[in-house]
Amino acid sequence: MRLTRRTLLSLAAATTALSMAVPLRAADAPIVVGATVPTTGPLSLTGKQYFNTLTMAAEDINAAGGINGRPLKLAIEDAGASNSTAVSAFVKLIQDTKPPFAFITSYSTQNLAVAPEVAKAAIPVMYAGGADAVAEGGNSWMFRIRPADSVTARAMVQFLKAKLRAAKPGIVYIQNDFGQGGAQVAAKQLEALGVPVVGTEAYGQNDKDFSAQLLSLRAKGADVILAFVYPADGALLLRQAKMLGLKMPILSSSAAFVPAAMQLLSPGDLDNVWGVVDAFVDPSAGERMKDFATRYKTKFGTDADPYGLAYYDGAMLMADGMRKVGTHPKALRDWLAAVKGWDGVGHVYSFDGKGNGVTDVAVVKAKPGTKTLELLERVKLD
Amino acid sequence: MLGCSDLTVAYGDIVALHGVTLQVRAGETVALIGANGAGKTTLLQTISGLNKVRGGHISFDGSPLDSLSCERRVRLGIAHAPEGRRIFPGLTVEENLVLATSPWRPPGGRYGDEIAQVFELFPRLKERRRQLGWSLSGGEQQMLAIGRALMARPRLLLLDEPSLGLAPRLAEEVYERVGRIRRSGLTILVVEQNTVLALAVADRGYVLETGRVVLEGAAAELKRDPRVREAYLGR
Amino acid sequence: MRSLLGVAALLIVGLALSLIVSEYTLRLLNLAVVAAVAVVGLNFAFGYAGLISLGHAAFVGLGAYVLAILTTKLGWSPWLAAVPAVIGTGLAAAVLGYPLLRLKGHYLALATLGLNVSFGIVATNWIDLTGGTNGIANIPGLTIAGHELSGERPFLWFGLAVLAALALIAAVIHRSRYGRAMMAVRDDETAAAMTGINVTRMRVAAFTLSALYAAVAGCLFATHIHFISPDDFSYAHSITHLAMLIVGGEATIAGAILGAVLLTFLPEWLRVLGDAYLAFFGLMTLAILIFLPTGIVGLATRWVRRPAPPQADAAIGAEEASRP
Amino acid sequence: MADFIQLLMNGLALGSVYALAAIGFVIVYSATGVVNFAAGQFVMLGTFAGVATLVNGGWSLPAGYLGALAAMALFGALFYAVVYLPLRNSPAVTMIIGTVAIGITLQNAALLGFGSWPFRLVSPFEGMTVDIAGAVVPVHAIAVVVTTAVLIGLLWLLFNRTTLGIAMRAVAQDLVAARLMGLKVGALLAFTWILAAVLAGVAGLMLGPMWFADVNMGDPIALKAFAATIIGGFGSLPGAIAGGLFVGLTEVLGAAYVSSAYKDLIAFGAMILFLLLRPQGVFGERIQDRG
Amino acid sequence: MSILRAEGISKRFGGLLALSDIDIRVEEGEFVALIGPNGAGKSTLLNVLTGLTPPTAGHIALDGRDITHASTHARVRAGLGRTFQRGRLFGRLSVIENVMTGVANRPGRSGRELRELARAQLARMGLERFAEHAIGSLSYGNSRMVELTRALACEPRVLLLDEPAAGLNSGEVEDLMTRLRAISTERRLAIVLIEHNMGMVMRLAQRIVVLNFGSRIAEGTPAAVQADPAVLAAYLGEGFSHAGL
Repeated sequence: MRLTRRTLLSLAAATTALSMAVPLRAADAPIVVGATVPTTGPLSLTGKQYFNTLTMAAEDINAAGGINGRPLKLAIEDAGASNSTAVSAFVKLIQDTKPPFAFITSYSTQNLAVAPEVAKAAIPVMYAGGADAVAEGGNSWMFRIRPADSVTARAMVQFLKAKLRAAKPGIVYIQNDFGQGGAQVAAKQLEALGVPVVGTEAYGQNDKDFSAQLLSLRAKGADVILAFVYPADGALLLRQAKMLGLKMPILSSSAAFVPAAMQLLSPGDLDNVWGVVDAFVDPSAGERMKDFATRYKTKFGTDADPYGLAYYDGAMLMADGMRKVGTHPKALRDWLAAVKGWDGVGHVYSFDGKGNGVTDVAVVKAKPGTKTLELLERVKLD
Repeated sequence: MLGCSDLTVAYGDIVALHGVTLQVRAGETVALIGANGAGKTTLLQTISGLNKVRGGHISFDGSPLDSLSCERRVRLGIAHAPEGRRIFPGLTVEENLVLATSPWRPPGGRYGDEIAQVFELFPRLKERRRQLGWSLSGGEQQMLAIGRALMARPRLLLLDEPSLGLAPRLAEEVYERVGRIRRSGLTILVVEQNTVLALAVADRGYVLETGRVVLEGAAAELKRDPRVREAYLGR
Repeated sequence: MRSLLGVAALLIVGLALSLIVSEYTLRLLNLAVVAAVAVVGLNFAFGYAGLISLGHAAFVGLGAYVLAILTTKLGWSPWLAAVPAVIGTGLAAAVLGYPLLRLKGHYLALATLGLNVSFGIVATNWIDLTGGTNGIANIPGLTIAGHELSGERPFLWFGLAVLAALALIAAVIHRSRYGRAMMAVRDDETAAAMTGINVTRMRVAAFTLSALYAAVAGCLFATHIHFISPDDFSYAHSITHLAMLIVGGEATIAGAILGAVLLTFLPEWLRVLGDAYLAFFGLMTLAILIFLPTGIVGLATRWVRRPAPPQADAAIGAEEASRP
Repeated sequence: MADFIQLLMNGLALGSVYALAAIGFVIVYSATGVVNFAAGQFVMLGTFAGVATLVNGGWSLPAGYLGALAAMALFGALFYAVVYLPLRNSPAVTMIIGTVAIGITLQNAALLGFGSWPFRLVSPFEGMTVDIAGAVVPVHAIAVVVTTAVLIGLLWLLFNRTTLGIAMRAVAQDLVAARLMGLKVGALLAFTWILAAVLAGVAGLMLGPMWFADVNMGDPIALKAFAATIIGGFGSLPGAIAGGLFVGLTEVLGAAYVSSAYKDLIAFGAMILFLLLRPQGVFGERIQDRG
Repeated sequence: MSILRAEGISKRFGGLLALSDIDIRVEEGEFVALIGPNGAGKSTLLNVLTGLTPPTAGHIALDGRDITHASTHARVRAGLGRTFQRGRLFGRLSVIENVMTGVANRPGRSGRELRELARAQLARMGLERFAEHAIGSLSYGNSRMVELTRALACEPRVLLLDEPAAGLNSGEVEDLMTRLRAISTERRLAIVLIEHNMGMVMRLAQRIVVLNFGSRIAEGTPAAVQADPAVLAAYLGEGFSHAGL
């Protein structure tokens, strides 16, 4: 047989087609999607939430007929509390299941550590770490399904200036990637808006007493306090602020309003406290949200939080993409990158050039004398 | 009362006692003398159960001691004032003494008579009853060690070098008290390097040299025996 | 000669593995190799000189941070940056060592623990230099003759070569007068001084050597993961390094390497147990300590050699028990 | 001024908890020579014993407290048998790694049993505050300081006025002599572990309402307790108290007047300096070559 | 000139005067024994001489050089050697490696030279066949001899021996004595011996110094010391009044 250029080309095409067909396998074989979730260590507090919502999403997707008839299966590995464990978990996932898509954790340092492996694996991933640095890394496979920390910080600043009319804001932040990043952005923004911060105070992740930070801000004359917090310490900080008799309004980041933190608080602790949250899980905000919130509560016994919601939406978005363009990683990536105005339960998702999908946050406040949150406004940034 | 037969004790490869046999009869005071390194302390420690026996047996009141723990032996009435006194440095004199009553005293039980007797024997301890162990002088520590052993209501008192490191006058004072204890009828086995002092209080004596009994006899005879001196200062 | 054979065995086993195992196992092997470099270093301080250091991870971190800062902020090549990273860490260890190493036992352990915690606080808060808790990302990888060591496999080859070279150097030092002097200091400080060994200097030397190895491990870590942050070098990692040494069999280079491999893989193997895996990991480590007090290497040599003569008598044993 | 008093009170409450954790650690160290790296997990377990009885069990406060402390006593005995006895003749470093390993197990067992959500223990003084010179102080914080003081008093009585306590000190000072006194050394050592576990239980129950219960709370407490112990003097009870208060106060006052970001450097820096310049701490005996 | 000279050495531990104003001179090649009852201060004196314990007062000179404030290892390098009461070998080193730590003091020797020198030292003591043995496998007597060899490997000019015969059987003691005599004459080595085995002391020592309660109570030839009433009193308690006993 004489090899012509044409036969060579057709052979090559056939090989490519074959190789592309291999991962598809039989029409009813499950599509395995990976997820690294912290199920042990301190990060598991939030990790447990999206562990739950991811399994819930998989069930919902399968109940709705799967991905074009093929069931979805989740492979979940523990990302632990360290960067190294997170990377190992991700590499193990890729190794064991060769998924066309994966979810990684909501912790920026873990996201940053995993980023090179994502590029190597060449599959799209969704993450919920907030640090802007993750997106700045220029990794085109990574999609953020939560507002970036700078978005939250800018929204906080906007609200602070416009609604709380702060003239002398003070900042208290947790000493981790989230708190440091948020505090920096907020301080810079406030400076630009002509209301420079009067004081910036830090506390350690394991600190239990915030009286020094709070009193110091009061002493410096802060008329509003911006708090960048994690769940348990956020709740503790709000309680101590009330205990210390701080009268000025406090504008806190999302974590203090997740159910795990809310259950620690009394209604009085939320007096004069505003929250800028990623998404407001509000059963009264429409049928889809109500359905999600009530089903979560029935299934897992606790209230859902914005982190869980983000991954639920992410899974739905991913499923949508798979239905439309199949499971080829590159195709999926390109589809995701082009998503504009996809209407999820928590947000309307549109990915920018850096993979940021969410640019809106919600400002909430508890109804006086209760712990029931209500939506004050949505802040959308460009 | 106490019998050791053919006792062999070793620390790893080093054999410290080579088949030592000795008896202590009820009511008598026996001195175990010999130069440093002869194995005297090892023998006492073995009797009170701190060392494991490699060969031979120890009996007390006719029953074997070999399998009993140190605590059990104390409860049987063997009290040991150890080498170096081993006063609890951070406990007061009184606490040191009271502690020794725990083998026989029920919780909350009285120990007033015992402590009064010890204070009568060693008035200095009474003066210092609130002082911490480490702050005592060497002589006082020795008295406390003996007093402490007496608090255990012993039937056999083991004394390890009560004169060690004491100035002659103090050493004599200590031995004067040992003499008094002896006259009260208590059975005593005293290990001593200072032969003169030991043989002055003892009824009988054994001379130990490199882990073996080389000489035994009545105290009065041993005092005159030139071989005792040789065991110390060489031939 | 034996150490040459050992290193050859290490290379052969490593190379063989690198060709047959999966990417994930390759990554774990790389982590194990990096840990092994650190633990072979810790063996100088603890295994030879008996210094309980709970601050080893701080030196790993110091090396990693110097390299990361020089490469990302000043654009140095990682090869060039590794030089000040390693030398600087060694100097830091020597300077800290002189006052610290007067301490012994638990006191030294807690002082070095404090050092490690302090390192973390500084690395977390000196944001301008260290990037704070966000760490430093995009650390460039190593290139050899134009080839970047980007995959796990090439990195493993390189890591194995470094480990082999360092293990060989460690073996040479072990057998030199300095190795003997370090071990003499640990066995009996007074007797060591009485054979003319400068005890303080030997301690500082052992500590510094261990820090040099730690810094190399840090440089490998940074160029392998391309990202570092303070929690990669927390005191928990120092404890892990020590655990690797004990589990492997202290005072032997083979033990250091085996321990590093075992404790890197053990939690990963236990992942099959689901959520309970870390609870089991703790129990298994405890079990190893109780049932293999001399570590894996100790178990191996116990099969070969006759059992050690029983130590000490009851009285001495009891005395030691009273002041362990 | 009011702010200063406020900070002082908060620092004292924080310091009291550190002091209690440090005392449990010191008691174990001086009696057994073990540096218990699981000490923080002991406190965590104490809090969760309270969570089990009060929150999950719904017991009344007194019954819940008693139940939790009884569970801790049992745990202390178990720890003695399973960890201390098998490792008691091992080198210091093996003991360190062993207690760290068991600490990992305890933490993850608690995670399995209680989940990752923080819990809030109820305080007997829920919501009550008093005004001291303009400072608002929760009654619970005062109760913590008072309870710590009372416990320290009780410990002082135990160690100085009861034969049991004196025997425990004797065992810590000279094991051989203690055997020669006919003391039941094994039982006394077991009791030491039980006491340490119960004290950790008290610390855990007291800080539960202040800090929330969280399975990861152990290690940070242990670190501060170590610093407190060193600063106060290794093996000294008054030292543990002074050290605990020092660490608590510097944490709060340092954050207020020096730097909230670097405040922990003060405690750990002081710890290293004490080790170098005055290793016996404020109250401790001269350094003994332990380990 | 004396090779080792200590003058006015006092050592106070808290309230206890462990050594009071001790003078000791040792000449080159001389064999001196230091005896005294337990607790007399012999080991403390040895610790002061070797720099393990700083003296409260006094001066020490080795070969005319003041070493009062020198560190232990510097004294060893200057020519002071010592063995310990309880054998203190390095348990994790082999026999020859133990000896090599001693040989390694002299600078500028290669590893191979060290090994050869150590082997030669062992051969001289008849221990060559144990060279590669582990310390734990040695008999007690042999381990004491290895310790002596290690001390000699430091090439000392003065050797301090702390109870070298303790725990040895009579055959081993004889062997030790023979070797010590040979060492002292062959190497012109000054030896200070602390020993409770008086037979050995009397046969080996040219001069005996007797300590009691931290003071020097007698000094002289073996015969003179044996007859000294102060020595008899110290050892046997002779001269005690027996009042009340």
